[in-house]
Amino acid sequence: MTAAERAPLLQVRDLRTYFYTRAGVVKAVDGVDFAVQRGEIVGLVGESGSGKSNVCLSILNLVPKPAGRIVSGEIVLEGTNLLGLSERAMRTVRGRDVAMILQDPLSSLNPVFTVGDQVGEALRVHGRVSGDLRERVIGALQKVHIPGASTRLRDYPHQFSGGMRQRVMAAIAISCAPKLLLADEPTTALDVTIQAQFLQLMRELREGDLGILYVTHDLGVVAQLCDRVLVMYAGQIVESGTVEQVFHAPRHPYTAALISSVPVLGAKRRRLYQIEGQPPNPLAPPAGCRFHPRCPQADDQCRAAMPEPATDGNVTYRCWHPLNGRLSVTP
Amino acid sequence: MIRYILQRLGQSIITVWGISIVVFMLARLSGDPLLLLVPPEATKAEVEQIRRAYSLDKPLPQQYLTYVRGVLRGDFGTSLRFNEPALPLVLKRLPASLRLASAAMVISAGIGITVGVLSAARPGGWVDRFGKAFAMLGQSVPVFWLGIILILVFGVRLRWFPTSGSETWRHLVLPAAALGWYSTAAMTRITRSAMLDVLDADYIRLAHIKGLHPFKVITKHALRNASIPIVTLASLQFIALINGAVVTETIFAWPGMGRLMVDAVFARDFPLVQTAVFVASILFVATNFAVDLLYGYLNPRIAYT
Amino acid sequence: MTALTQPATVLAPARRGRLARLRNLPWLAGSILLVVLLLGALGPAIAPHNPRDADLARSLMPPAWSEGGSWSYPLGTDQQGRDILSRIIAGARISLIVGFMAVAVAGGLGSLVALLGGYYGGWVDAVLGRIVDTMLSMPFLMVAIVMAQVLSPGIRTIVLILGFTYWATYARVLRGEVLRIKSQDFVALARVGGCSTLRILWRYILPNMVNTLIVLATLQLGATILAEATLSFLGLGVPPPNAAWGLMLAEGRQYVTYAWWLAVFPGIAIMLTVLSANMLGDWLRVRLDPKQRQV
Amino acid sequence: MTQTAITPLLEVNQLTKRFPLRRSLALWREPPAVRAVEQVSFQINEGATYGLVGESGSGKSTIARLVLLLEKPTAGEVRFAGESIFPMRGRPLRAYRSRVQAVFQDPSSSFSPRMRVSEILGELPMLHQGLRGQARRERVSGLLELVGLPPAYAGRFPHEFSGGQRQRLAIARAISTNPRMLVLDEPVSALDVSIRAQVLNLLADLQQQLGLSYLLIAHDLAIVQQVSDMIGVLYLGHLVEECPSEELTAQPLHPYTRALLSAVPVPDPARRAKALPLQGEIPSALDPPPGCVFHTRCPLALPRCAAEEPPLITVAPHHQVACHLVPGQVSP
Repeated sequence: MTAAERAPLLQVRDLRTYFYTRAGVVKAVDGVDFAVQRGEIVGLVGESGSGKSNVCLSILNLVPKPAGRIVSGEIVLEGTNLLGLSERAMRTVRGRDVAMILQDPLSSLNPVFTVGDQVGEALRVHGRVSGDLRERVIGALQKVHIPGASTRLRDYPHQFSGGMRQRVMAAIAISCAPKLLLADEPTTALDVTIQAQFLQLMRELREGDLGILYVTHDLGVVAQLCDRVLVMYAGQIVESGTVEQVFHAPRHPYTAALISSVPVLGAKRRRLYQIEGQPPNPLAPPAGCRFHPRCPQADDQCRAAMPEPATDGNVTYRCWHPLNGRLSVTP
Repeated sequence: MIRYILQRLGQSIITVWGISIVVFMLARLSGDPLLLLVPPEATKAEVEQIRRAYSLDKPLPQQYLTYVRGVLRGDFGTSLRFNEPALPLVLKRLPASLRLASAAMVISAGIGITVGVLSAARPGGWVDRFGKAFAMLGQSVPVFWLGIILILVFGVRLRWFPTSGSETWRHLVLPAAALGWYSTAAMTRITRSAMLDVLDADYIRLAHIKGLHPFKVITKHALRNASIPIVTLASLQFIALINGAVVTETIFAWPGMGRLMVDAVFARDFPLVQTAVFVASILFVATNFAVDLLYGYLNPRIAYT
Repeated sequence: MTALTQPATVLAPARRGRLARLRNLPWLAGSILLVVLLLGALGPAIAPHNPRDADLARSLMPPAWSEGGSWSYPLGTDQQGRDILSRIIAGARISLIVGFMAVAVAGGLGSLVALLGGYYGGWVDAVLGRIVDTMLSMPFLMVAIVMAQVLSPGIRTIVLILGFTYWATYARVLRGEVLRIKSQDFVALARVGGCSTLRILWRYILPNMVNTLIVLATLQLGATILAEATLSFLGLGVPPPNAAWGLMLAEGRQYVTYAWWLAVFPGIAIMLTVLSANMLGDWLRVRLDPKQRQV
Repeated sequence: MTQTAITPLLEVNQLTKRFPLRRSLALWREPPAVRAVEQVSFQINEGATYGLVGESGSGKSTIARLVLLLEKPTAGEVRFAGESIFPMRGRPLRAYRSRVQAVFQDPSSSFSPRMRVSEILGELPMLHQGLRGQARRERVSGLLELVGLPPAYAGRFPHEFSGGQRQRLAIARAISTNPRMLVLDEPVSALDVSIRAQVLNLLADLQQQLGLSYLLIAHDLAIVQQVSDMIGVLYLGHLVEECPSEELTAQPLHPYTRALLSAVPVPDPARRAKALPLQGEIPSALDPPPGCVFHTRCPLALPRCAAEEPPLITVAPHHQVACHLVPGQVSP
């Protein structure tokens, strides 16, 4: 393997995305480091307001302006720092090298254009039409298993069901054969059996070299789909590692608490472990470790400073008092 | 689609029926509608004769039936002033009014949509701020006052344009400007807010994610969607223009339906007034119907159900 | 995840207190409206002259700063020698009375129709909806003209006419609002809790549509004052010798080529009043209606 | 909970709800209707929790709205403590309104934004128990404490609370009439993962303290199973299987129940789904398939399934299933 091949597909270093609002500065993404390899599905879990969607938008440099701004960091895609590109050069990256699937398939497709037009749009923009555009569009629709693709491309989005619309979104995303796919809660709006079908589709899509960053709040989806997982809390990644490591032996109390608080199908009925308190106010996050007000084992050290990332085998965590590898939280 | 058209057509017909009731009742608001139908100098015998001719001695529902029967035959009554059937008199003046209103519409849609789109593309930018001030002012200036000022400045002082008559396009400039002023302001606001609504949508974000040029995002994805509310509200503006024509035509001596009506009001020629109101209302309903059809074309969610 | 795209509105702590609410108040517009209100209320007490006091000897005097003007008639005199400033002050009262009362009539009727149609739905709504559509499909100015001709002239007539021609606008906008409120869970929960229909309308629907009503009424105040001026201008509004602004304009129109002040000052009065009402309405819309619907 | 109570608190019998669409221009044809609920029957015992699960279009929320008298049924009846609820008027209706309350999914639309907490929580005690003045204020404080919110919050507006706190407030309002049963329609699905457990535990505590019965409606099988005593599985308006909570994962019988179970993503990478997911989409409730409604997606469907609607049969105590292949041919 050459060095270039061993280097990750995407390397994000010290990313900080802030929102400057009248009420104050919201540090939506505050010093985030991670990598995505080729052919790997990385899960990014967190609750609402944890900043996970803004990580995706930052990668595409589409943070809502003028309030939002990427303050610092590097986003390196195959050796190119995307943050150093001009807006014009960035536009050629969007849709061609990096694609994204949004959460709500209902509102993400333009209601007045046909599905064929919308799937073909990125191909046209990026001049990737070798041969017949129509054939390429049908090919993309077939790849995401839309039945009767050759006739359905003349239909409008409202003529598709929710699950099919999300497949159309996937077809748009893969139409230009991107290297990296960002999926922002793509199954949250779908029914369970339709979600299972979509997850299957995701597994098929990564068969090639495609790297996927899969954003979700659903731990079950992460466990079923992803190779590695990043756990985000209040704008920071508090724990990351292989799915097996993180789920079976979480080191950070937040990860452990989150896993214990989710009811598991088929498990004995029990009182659920509950994380006390509320997610922090993004305008005024707590000092020190941001989880300390809700953490059962917080002490003065936790209140004083945020620990630096520590690596232990396949897991990296940011905690002064990491759990010792057993899934347990002592209140 | 056919179902949608038939549905809209049915609604329009009901509306026209409702209008006939209102117009019919208007004449009876004062108590004795006969006083509106006869010339002041009529003799008692003439009065009674007209009373019978209009069935005004019958109960109200029957009077209404008589009236509707006449309307369906195209008989809207006889103008007292011209002693001619009222409908042809009104229809003869209609083209001039339509010409004026259309000219004003072209002005207001052209300027309003352009400024509105530019404002929405950069909210808070200088186009937006200027457009906002202009829209604010435009909706606050009375048409008749603006007309007088235009006559004073461009007609009397500068002598650039004639101030009355309708022979050439130069005659059209001042009245169309006065009339279109208010609608331009309204169109600017409508376009701006429709565009801002649309620009917030997820599919706009997706278009950016695909790597489209921002100009293309606005012209293709946003404007096409915003056109749906814009068209609906533009039809209301067309209606407002026909309304405003009453005043504008009076000031600029424009030989349209509005001026005919105002003149008829002062001549106490009630049948003519009534007919003008009815014709204008039908024009409104027809405009709305046409816009509904256009809406069905613009919005595939309607076209395919 | 929409929460983070607009953190300012979603996450900002609730601003409390009355003072904070006045932030960004359009002070100029507010002051103009206040001045017009004061003029209307005090009227004769502060006017330099009796607005009906005619004297042909001093007719068509120009404003004080022009040649031949006098500071005892700051804005000049009209064709009958009446003081224009005093007449504008007197006109303020007419405009305001007509404006506020017509808005009250139209707003009241429109709200009632919206509540009934929107809440009950079914055939009640269908019938009311068709009536509203019919009203909105008629050239309101023409209808107003016809009514003005048929009914005896006067302020009460004008109020009735404008109330009658404008209520449908309120009904349509507010009906949508009632439907939006009605579909919220809290109304279903109130029914589950056993609240009566009257209680739901009064305690749940009405308070939540008041903001929209206020915004609409403020914006319509300007439109109503304009309509009154238009009717008066056409000679169908407040009868002479009253000093309505529209009437003054109509009377001054024939002298406009050599005595511009007759038509220009009442026009400015109308424009400033309507402009400040519109600006205030616009500010209220931003302040009270988070989605800034086009009303 | 015991299954031996003599009269169930709530009895749903052959409940059917169709929403007719607007009549088409072809007047001679019967207007199409959305078949939201078709002949559903189940019972809830005093102090027990009955969970209804299903995907979109299953009719689960319609059942909740029917029980809450927010919709009128097309056919069937619902009995509460032995009395039929749909014909109720006047005093019995008021009594029913105070004894059955609800918590809905979206805590942001559950309160009038113009009412303070004291009005939100004080209104129903005033209407139903005539509490006023000091007594009412004390009741409001008591309710806030019961759901774990500081009584000092009584003067606040709903928008000043977080999502989880608002859902506590919604629960406080629901119990303010001293009800015997709560209808919980997706009570935690709008909440953050870390808050869900708080609310579910609170509901469990209140059930113990106040002896409440719950009708829980949710799409999340794991949550329903965690909280319920009995579970009913709905598909396209039909109850396809009903069983005690423990048997749902241990002995699922209906092919849809099994598919649903295997589609739920389990938060454990060691238990990755092996079976391929269920194919196809949920058919439209406007035009449901004939015979067994599930046959279009069923991996085991026989010709008979497309022709004949399977009846709900009892296969074990408290375990019913509607499938032609049960008992017998469905092999685990």
